Amino acid sequence: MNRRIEKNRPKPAAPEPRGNFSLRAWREQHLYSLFSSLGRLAARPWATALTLAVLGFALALPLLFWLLLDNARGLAGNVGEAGAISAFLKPGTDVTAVQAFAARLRARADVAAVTVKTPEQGLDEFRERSGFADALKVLHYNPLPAVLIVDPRGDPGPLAAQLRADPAVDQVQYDAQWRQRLNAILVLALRGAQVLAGLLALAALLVIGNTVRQDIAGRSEEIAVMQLLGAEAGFVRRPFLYSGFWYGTFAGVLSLMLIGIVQVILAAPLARLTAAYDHAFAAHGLGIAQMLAVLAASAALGWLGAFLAASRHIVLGQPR
Amino acid sequence: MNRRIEKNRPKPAAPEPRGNFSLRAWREQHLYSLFSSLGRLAARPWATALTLAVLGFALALPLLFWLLLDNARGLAGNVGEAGAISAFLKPGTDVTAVQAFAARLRARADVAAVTVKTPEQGLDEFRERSGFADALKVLHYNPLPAVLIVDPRGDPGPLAAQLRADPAVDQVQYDAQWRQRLNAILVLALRGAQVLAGLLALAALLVIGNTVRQDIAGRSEEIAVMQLLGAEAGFVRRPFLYSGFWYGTFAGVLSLMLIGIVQVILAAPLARLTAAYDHAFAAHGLGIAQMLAVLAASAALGWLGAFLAASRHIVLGQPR
Amino acid sequence: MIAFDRVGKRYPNGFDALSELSFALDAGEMAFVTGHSGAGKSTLLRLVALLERPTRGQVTVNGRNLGAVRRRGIARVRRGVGMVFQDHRLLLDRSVFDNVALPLVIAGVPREEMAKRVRAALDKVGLLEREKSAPSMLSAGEQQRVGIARAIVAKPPVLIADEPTGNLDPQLAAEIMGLFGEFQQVGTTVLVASHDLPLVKRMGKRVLVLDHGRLIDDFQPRNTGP
Amino acid sequence: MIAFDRVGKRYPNGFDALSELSFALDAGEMAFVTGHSGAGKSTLLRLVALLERPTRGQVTVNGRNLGAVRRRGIARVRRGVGMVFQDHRLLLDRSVFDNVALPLVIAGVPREEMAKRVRAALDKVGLLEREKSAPSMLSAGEQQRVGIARAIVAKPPVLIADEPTGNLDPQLAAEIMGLFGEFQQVGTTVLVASHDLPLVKRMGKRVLVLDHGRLIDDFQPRNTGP
Ligand SMILES: Nc1ncnc2c1ncn2[C@@H]1O[C@H](COP(=O)(O)OP(=O)(O)OP(=O)(O)O)[C@@H](O)[C@H]1O
Ligand SMILES: Nc1ncnc2c1ncn2[C@@H]1O[C@H](COP(=O)(O)OP(=O)(O)OP(=O)(O)O)[C@@H](O)[C@H]1O
Ligand SMILES: [Mg+2]
Ligand SMILES: [Mg+2]
Repeated sequence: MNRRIEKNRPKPAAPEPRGNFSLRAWREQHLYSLFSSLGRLAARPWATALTLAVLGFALALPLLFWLLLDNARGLAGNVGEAGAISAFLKPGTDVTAVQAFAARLRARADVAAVTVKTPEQGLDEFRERSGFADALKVLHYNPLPAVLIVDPRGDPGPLAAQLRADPAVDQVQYDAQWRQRLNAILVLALRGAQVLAGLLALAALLVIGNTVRQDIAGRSEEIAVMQLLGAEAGFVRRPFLYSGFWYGTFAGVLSLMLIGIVQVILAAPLARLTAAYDHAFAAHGLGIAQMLAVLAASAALGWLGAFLAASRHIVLGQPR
Repeated sequence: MNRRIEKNRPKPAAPEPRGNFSLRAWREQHLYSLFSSLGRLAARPWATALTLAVLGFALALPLLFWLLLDNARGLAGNVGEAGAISAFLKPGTDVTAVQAFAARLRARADVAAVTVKTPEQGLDEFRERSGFADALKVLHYNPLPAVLIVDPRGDPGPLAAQLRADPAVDQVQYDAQWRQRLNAILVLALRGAQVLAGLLALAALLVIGNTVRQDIAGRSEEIAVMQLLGAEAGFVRRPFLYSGFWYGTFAGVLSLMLIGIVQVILAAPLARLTAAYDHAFAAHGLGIAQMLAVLAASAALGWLGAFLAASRHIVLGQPR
Repeated sequence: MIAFDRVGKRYPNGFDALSELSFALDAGEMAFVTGHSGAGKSTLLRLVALLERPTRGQVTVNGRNLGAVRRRGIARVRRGVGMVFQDHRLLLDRSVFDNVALPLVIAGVPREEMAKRVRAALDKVGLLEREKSAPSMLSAGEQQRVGIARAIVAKPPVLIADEPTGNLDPQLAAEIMGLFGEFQQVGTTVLVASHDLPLVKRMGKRVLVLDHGRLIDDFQPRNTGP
Repeated sequence: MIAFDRVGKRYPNGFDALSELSFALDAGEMAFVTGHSGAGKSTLLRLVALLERPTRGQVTVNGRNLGAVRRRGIARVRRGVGMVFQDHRLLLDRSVFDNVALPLVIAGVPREEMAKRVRAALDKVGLLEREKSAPSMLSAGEQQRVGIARAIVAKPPVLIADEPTGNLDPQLAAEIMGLFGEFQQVGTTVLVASHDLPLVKRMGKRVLVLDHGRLIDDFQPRNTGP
């Protein structure tokens, strides 16, 4: 061990360091914080991985839920047809009258589409579908009326009532019960989805805040020493903001990866589903722009969480 | 300040403390750990609340999901009827032959239920439903055959084929496309639910492990000092196990409360849904036994997480 | 009671903190260890309390060869050695009372007896009325005395102290050294590392002098105190 | 440079650590503070570095009335005072080099100049070749010297040291005190708390003696070192 004490006389004391933080000093400090915070994360790879996993999950879950809802809405659109109103016209209404009636309906604001089913089409369909082929052979003439299949836009109730009152219409079939069930299910699903998404977003915020808080608690000695040595509040806070930023960014990347994995797992049943729908409905994932938005948002969230936690917890050790 | 130094001669040195841990000492130590761990949680109310919130959410989410799935299964059971097979018997088959055929079908393993629809019932229903009331008035006799509505159990494919081949059967109607769609949706929902539940359970484990790890990291000095003073490994670990236990228990209570809140929020739309189903389907929450199971499981999970983290992280400071 | 036989300690970074160290201390004997900063005094004491293992040679404490103690036995050895740490090692989030009580809690002493013994130990170092303070509210010397109280509270058969008077004024340092002397007189083996040569000489006990990890002197000063 | 005017410090628990303390130190003067354990030495130094605020009276450092310094100005005052802490306050997860560099990092000194100044400071305390070690791999005395290097590396106009030689052997202690003396000779104001009365007397500088928070003596010993 070297026990020699340097005997050169020290140089004259420098003047009191004034607040002359030059641009260069500012850059030095930011680089220092950037590297030290990254180095810190790398120095504890296990702890960092664990924290990132928690954050990644917390971010991926609301995203997945949002995707699910978005896709479900597309699916529900295809099922909407079930709410169509069938108007049976008086038997014997002639073809031009039927077409005129259909045109009148199409012009209404609360009608999305009208399909005309002539008595002949009706009979063909009836033969094919109902298994009464033999029974219907005994019919000597076509007893079926023309039918208008009306797709309502918005609330179908008043439309159905008006059709029922129309003199040209014999009978209106509108499965109110089925409609009601579908509505109830959709409302329930939506409400449930909102509640769950809210809970998940809250959980993500809690996790980030808690992580940064514990990070600060674990480095309280470092914070105290920096403050003792005359570090400004901003300087002390900076490494935490940077690590919050890194946490957020990496967690965002991780959540995107998780979403990708889930998409791969769901790919096969999804393909079967879209095939069942004659590819009328296509499931979609996140686009590039959405991915970038997720990354930016998670980085911002990390920074914000760190800022809140740091502002709240880095006050100790300072006299009033 | 008292600077007096006690001048009484100390008593003779006690013999080397042997490992004579009596029952009383054992009890003292456990009480000490129990109280010190609870006291620790109470001493940092904010931090504890934050951690508990995160854990509570992590536990509540998979539970909510499980409840959702369980309820959805009940709902799907009611919709299952859509997969029924309609077998149109040859016209003119007499009533006893129809009943015999139905009895034969009921005996099969792949049949859940058989409903017989006589031609009269069929005509009534047909009149009511199809809007052909006027048209059917012109029929001089009932052309409809008897229909058997067969609820399949398991894969309905082979059953439908065999029915089709039966000489007594005129035609089989089995909406393969609708069945296929429903199946695809159910498979997708189930797969998605499994993936999400898996992710959530994993997240819960991660959160607990991470919390205890950070707890241990924050108390590393305490652990080191205890080890320096000759505390056994079990003694050092004990307070962490107790706090893990407390964390788990309180988080379980919190998650039950969260589930209760969600149930209150969803009560209104759920009531509408069950009304739409003529109360044939009843949404259910957690029973008392299930609640107790949740509490026990979360306490055990907390203890286990603490044990794993403690075993993994409390090794430092001991020579080999 | 404490015997070193050709002990060497090389730290993982390759630094030889102790080499070829041999000496023996009888039960109830008291000795000082001195030497320059970094000579290996703390390392020596750490070997006695099994905070480190030697890389060569054999250490015997309380008639027990520490090399033969397995990992599960370490805690028991440590409970038999009271140690004053150079850096106190007090728990900052517990009161002075709780800090001193820690060895008794670990040994499972009943609550009532614990309070009595803790107060007796605090009284010996002159800090009885500070039992409820947090360590951060004490001066450095007071913290050091709390560390001493914690080391003696369980009345261990071996007492080792690393620089126990470094933060004390000369008068108090002498009183504390006297306290260690009293423990020796009732049969405790005492080993104290200290820089305070005048005080060490005045105590008139055996002195081991380390230099760069080697024992360069082992003597008994003649003048026994003022 | 450092002036106390009827300063009193009462801690939140009601304990009066300092009372009616008045003295003045010129720029470039060097003085020692002594007194029994708990006399208030550390408290006095903490007031100079604005680690605590007095409850009465006025402290002036570098011509600045510390009572008028708002919260945002505290950091700047501290950067103007180099302090050696009684309990080192080193960061255990950073190398010796990084610990000593901290004040320069905080002041935003460029990287190349930083390395030069850190090595010069480590060389002064004789620890140049330990720059890569972790503080936990150093002996207590070595840690104390790292703390001294950290206090002097930014060449502050005021240097205060709390028991800087408590863990050093007498020879090294004298050398370190000599180092403080050299700083004084180039214009730094130096205030050192120490228990080591013989060494203090040998230095021949002004001595302030505290007793239960009161200044009971303020003298200049005649014999100026051996
Ligand atoms: N964990 C470690 N790894 C590497 N070297 C170490 C370690 N601990 C101590 N050393 C080195 O071993 C030498 C002896 O250290 P020790 O703490 O025993 O000295 P000491 O005599 O107690 O000194 P002091 O009087 O300053 O406390 C020192 O040079 C120190 O740097
Ligand atoms: N934060 C605090 N709260 C209450 N009392 C305190 C606090 N800090 C110090 N004290 C008390 O104030 C008195 C003076 O403390 P100080 O640390 O200044 O003493 P000192 O002269 O440095 O002693 P030593 O030589 O032992 O370091 C002591 O009795 C101490 O117990
Ligand atoms: Mg030492
Ligand atoms: Mg002090």
